[in-house]
Amino acid sequence: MSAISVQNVWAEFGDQIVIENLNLEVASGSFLSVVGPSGCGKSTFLRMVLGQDRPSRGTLLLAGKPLPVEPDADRGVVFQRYSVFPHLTVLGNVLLAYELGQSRVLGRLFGAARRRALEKSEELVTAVGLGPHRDKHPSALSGGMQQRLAIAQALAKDPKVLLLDEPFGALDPGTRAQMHALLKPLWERLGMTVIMVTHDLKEAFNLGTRVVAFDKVRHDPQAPGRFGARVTYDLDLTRHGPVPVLGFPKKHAEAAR
Amino acid sequence: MSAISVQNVWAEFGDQIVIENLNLEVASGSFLSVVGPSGCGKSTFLRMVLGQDRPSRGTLLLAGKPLPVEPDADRGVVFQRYSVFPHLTVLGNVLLAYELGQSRVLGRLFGAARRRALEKSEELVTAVGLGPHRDKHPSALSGGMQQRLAIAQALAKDPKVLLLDEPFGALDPGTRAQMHALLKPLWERLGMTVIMVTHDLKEAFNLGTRVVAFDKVRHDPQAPGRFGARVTYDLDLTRHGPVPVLGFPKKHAEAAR
Amino acid sequence: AEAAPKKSFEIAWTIYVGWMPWPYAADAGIVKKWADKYSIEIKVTQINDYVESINQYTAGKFDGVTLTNMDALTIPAAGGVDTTAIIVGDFSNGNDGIISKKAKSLKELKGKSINLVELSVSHYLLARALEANGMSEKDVKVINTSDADIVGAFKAPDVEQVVTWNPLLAEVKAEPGASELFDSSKIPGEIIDTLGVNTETLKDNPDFGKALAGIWYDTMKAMAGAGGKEAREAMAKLSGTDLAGFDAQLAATKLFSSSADAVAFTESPDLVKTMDLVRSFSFEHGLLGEGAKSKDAVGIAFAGGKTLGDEKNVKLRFDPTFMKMAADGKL
Amino acid sequence: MRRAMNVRPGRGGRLLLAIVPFLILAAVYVLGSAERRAANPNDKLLPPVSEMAATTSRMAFEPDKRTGEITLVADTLASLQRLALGLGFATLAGLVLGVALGVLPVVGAGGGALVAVISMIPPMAILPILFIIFGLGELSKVILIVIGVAPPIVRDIAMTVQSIPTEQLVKAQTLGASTWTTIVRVVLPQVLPRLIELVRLQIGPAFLFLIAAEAIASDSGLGYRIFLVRRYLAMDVILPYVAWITLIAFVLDLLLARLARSAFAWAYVGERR
Amino acid sequence: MRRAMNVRPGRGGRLLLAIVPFLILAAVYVLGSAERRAANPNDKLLPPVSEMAATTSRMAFEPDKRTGEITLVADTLASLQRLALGLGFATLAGLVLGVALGVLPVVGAGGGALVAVISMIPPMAILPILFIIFGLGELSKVILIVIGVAPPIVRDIAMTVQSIPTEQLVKAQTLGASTWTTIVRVVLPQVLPRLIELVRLQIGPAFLFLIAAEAIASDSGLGYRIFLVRRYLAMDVILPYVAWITLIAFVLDLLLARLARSAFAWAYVGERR
Ligand SMILES: Nc1ncnc2c1ncn2[C@@H]1O[C@H](COP(=O)(O)OP(=O)(O)OP(=O)(O)O)[C@@H](O)[C@H]1O
Ligand SMILES: Nc1ncnc2c1ncn2[C@@H]1O[C@H](COP(=O)(O)OP(=O)(O)OP(=O)(O)O)[C@@H](O)[C@H]1O
Ligand SMILES: [Mg+2]
Ligand SMILES: [Mg+2]
Repeated sequence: MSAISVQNVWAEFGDQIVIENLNLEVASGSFLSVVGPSGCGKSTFLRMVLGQDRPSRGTLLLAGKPLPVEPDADRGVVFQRYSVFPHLTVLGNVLLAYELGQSRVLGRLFGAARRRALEKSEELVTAVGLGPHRDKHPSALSGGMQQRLAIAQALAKDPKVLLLDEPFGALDPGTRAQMHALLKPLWERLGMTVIMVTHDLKEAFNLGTRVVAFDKVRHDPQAPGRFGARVTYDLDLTRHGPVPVLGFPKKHAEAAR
Repeated sequence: MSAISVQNVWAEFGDQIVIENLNLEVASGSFLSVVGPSGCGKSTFLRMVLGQDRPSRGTLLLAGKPLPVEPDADRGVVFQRYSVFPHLTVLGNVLLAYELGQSRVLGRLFGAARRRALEKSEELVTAVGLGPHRDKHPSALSGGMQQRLAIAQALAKDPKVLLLDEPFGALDPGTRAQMHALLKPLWERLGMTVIMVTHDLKEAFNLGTRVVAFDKVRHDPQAPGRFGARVTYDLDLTRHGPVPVLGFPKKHAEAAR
Repeated sequence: AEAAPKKSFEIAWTIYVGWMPWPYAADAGIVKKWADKYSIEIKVTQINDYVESINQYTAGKFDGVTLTNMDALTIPAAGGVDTTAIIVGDFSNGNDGIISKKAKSLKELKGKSINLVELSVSHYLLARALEANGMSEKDVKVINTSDADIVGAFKAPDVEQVVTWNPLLAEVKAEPGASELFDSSKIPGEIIDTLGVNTETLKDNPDFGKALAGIWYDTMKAMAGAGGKEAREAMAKLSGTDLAGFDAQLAATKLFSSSADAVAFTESPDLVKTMDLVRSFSFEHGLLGEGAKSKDAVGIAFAGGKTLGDEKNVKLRFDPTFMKMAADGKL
Repeated sequence: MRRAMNVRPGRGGRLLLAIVPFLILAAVYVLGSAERRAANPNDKLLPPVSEMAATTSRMAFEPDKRTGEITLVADTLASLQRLALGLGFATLAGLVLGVALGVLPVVGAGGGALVAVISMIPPMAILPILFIIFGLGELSKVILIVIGVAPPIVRDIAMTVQSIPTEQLVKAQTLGASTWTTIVRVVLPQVLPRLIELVRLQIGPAFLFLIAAEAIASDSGLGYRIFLVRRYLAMDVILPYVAWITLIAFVLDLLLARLARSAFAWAYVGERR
Repeated sequence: MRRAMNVRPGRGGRLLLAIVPFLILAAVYVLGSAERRAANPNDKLLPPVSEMAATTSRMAFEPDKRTGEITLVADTLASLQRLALGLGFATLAGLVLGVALGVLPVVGAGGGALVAVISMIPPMAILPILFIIFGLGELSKVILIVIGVAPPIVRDIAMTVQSIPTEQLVKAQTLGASTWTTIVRVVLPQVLPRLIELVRLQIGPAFLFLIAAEAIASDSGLGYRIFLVRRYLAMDVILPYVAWITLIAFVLDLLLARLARSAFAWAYVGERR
């Protein structure tokens, strides 16, 4: 079970209130898409679920227990930037995911274990379309290719909870579709709970079983930091039958803003 | 006049051929959208037009004359990353665009000139929706807000040619629409020639008067760098009457790939 | 060879018991008195680092400097700067010594390492001491140690013997268990402290020489006379010690308080012998420079026209003229 | 159990943690001193704290009989003046040359190797030459500091300039900047925080060179005093002087760090702690 | 006219530009030397090149009469050994402590201030204490280098660690890394290029401390020789030795730069020139 429960959570940076009294129950195995305007605190929310930031007030529960206060292998993540390791090749980045988990002393695998991990890594690298680039370092990749690598890396751990911060924001539509096709069956097969922040409503509806929108309900033009974001819209897509794939009803999109 | 002519242009990095014998005539005042898969050389092409990179072979002409071999105020640019100045506030970043052009000694304006520039800067900052953040430094902005700032900064110079490298890739749809609404009339009013690289086909068709797709025509799986990209698809949207705004015929999208 | 008469002169001094009269003379107005008498100006400048003061003199930044006979030969003279020792102030008579923590005689030093300022008079003293005991430098290991650190070095467990001079010698001797194996009183008159002056400057400005001699022997009088204690106390303070310490150092120094004694010492044939020993040592250690083919390379002139070495290249002169004037009251 | 890397002490804990190592060091000294004194009541090497305090108060509060000046104050002022001049010139030279090397490829090609070679010359070894060229006055001391401290600043500033993303330099040019205005408005402001950091890093070496210069030719200054009394191993003077120098250097460092963080807040937003 | 910042000399041009400043310096020396010699044929201060060449060849090829060793070779070997030991230990200590300070907030809080204070102590001033603890032999020379060179490495490595994006450390944890494996697989490899850079930057200071240590107590070594012959102003020995030290340092620097670029190519992709 990996249900996430967010109870009266606030995020404050000094005077600035970013998230205001957030309440959210995320069912185990669901795929939650989070949308909302730029700067409204979506990434901040994700960091709190990850255990990287602590909420200034409120409680976060994972399967009924307080969420571990530091990141662990149960919660995978893909950040907007900086989430691949610049000193490793494409293959090395994915391989590292296996090595870190299995080798507690050197963080390296040898012999048969290494070969097995290497095989799995190569599979993943090919799956995200980086096969021909497997021996390049991230700095030689375009931004989009770097994000694909980060996704492959996170998936390698089969995490219970997967947190994605605009993971596909920099990908072109073809690759994006590939990534969707890779992610969706994995999510279904592994029963991961996924929280994905995205700017693309189509994507949010396409992948998610539930879409929530964050936004400020109140706004003080003199003090922009005075009020924080809350959930302004919450749509359970499973109740409405199959999710539209090539487009979505316009009213949803408008309602979500 | 600001027509751009690309004649037999190649881009090579060592052994790797990125762009292969590119030929393209961009009419003055047109809005050219460039699409294509990740890593195919779109950014490389833009850098050559900008004067930052030189083609390894071939000629680039601006209004019939060889393109100045270094960047200048005639060609504005918004990069994917790093194109705002981290040491200046939001307002300072835009103000800098006026100061650099007008003050050759200190790069600073004073008195009435500064007040005028400040006014114009404030207008632009508000126009891109950064009004409440005008005194923040870029590091305190989310990725999307940084890109908006970069756009405001480039527009401040009213450049003849505007080069955009996935400028809206990180923006949420609402802001993206605002940016479109800002950019389009400006482009029309100023008669700029715009070249925009984007991953979003909808955006490409929505804004562009012409869409070209780059891709590798030949591919050697053993040596991915063996062949470079060419124009695989070229569509003049002005000939087809009004451009669809909310969607576009599916066959276009598929043909462009 | 500028013959234009100079009006202002600068001499450099470093802390050493035999040279403390110079700063005292400056502080007490003796320098001004004699400079005024010859209507010139004399500036007396302290330099912390002894070698640096000689280097500066050699480079022409000073007109005179306090230095030993050996350093006068090896630095300015070997460097082509013709230098005259116009005042022979004293010789070391116990002021330099070899101290050991363990050894009780020089013979025991065979195969041991010894910390000292290499190529200095300490080194010379060691060479002479070994020679006197039928040994040579090959029998010991010499480790170059900066004079500023010799006291600290002697406290280190792996340092067993040092060669040094006062006031450092006194510090080292005070260490529990330290014994003195040899000192300069056993080679009297070989380590001489002088004031060296640029010969050319002196030739063009004899008044400068006269003033210096006047200053020196006035100061000698002040040290010895009724107010002597006060003068010595001031010198002790200047050299960072107290009267007792300073007097102890003076006791190990044969200071020529009368100019007549100094003249006699300078004119004696023993000085020629001493300088022959010194130049042999210097040549063997390469101190006469790259071009020196033999110990004769640099000529040394003595009172009465005697010379050692190359007569065409006389660069060091022991000249009692001005000391004699003082003795004769002709200043 | 949280991972060690995630254990962040609170405010109080950090203060405590910062103080403890110093207390341990102090205790070790006091014990060592007592032991040596027990073995040799005249030991000069590790004087007890009381003796150092007496010496310090004499040097810091009583005017010297001969000069009438308070020794510690006179020494400190003399040294600080040299230090300020030396560090000041070195910083200026480092900034100007470093920016030129970093921004202008032609200068980089012409001066890069020269600066690299010069920065490898051990300044102490050419000290005699410096004294002869610049004399034994204040100038040669300041020059030694400049020679010792400027080359690393030059090289690092040049590297800092080269690490500014090309995008920014290109962007500045598209905004109409010339080389000069790019330097003034884009490069310089981004280099200044690093410059302050470099000056902080060079405070130690600057003191080193200052002391070396004062040891050889001077009549006042902290280094002069240390070397003067070092001949007699007067550790009751040396240790307080070393502590005083360390304190001065540390305070300078702290002030510069504060300055950097208040003047260039933008450059420190990313700091994790 | 292109902007100065965009003018990039070609390969040949860069070589030429790099050489010219050295030629100018050499010419200035030759002229100065000739002038002084004209005034005093025995001048020791600026010996002509021929004389330096003669001295150098004697020291580099003929065995010394007294010791039977080739002076320059013996000096170089002695110095290089001390330098290698000193720099080696300092680098190791710098890496271990720096990473600990940077990765572990508790260590950072406890050791940060201590290292900052220690790095401000002028090592020369505490030499007497080092002598007593470590003796006057090889050990104290190596220790002086370590004390002089390690603190800046520690501080810089700690800063480098802290500049690794938090995202990466978090990511490593989500991949199942412990603090230790994060250090081994994420932090260390990213810090190594900077470490090499730091060692390069510390070659100069290391030579400085080496020379200082050798000047104080030694019977061989490059610094020993320089300070020994300084006694009789033998610039014909000092200048070639300074040039030799500079050359050694420069070659070391170059080798390390090569090493870094070949071993950590990923870290240098962003370089513009
Ligand atoms: N460490 C911090 N200190 C101060 N303010 C911060 C910090 N982190 C985030 N903020 C502020 O919190 C707000 C929300 O930031 P966040 O990155 O969560 O937005 P976002 O919704 O992810 O935006 P985007 O869609 O553009 O990525 C921003 O206004 C930002 O200024
Ligand atoms: N300076 C360079 N050195 C070597 N290779 C380079 C360099 N710049 C770009 N490349 C290579 O050129 C190819 C194209 O890169 P470019 O950034 O132009 O792609 P892109 O089409 O903009 O991709 P994306 O849509 O992901 O931004 C990539 O494979 C990259 O590895
Ligand atoms: Mg975000
Ligand atoms: Mg691109």
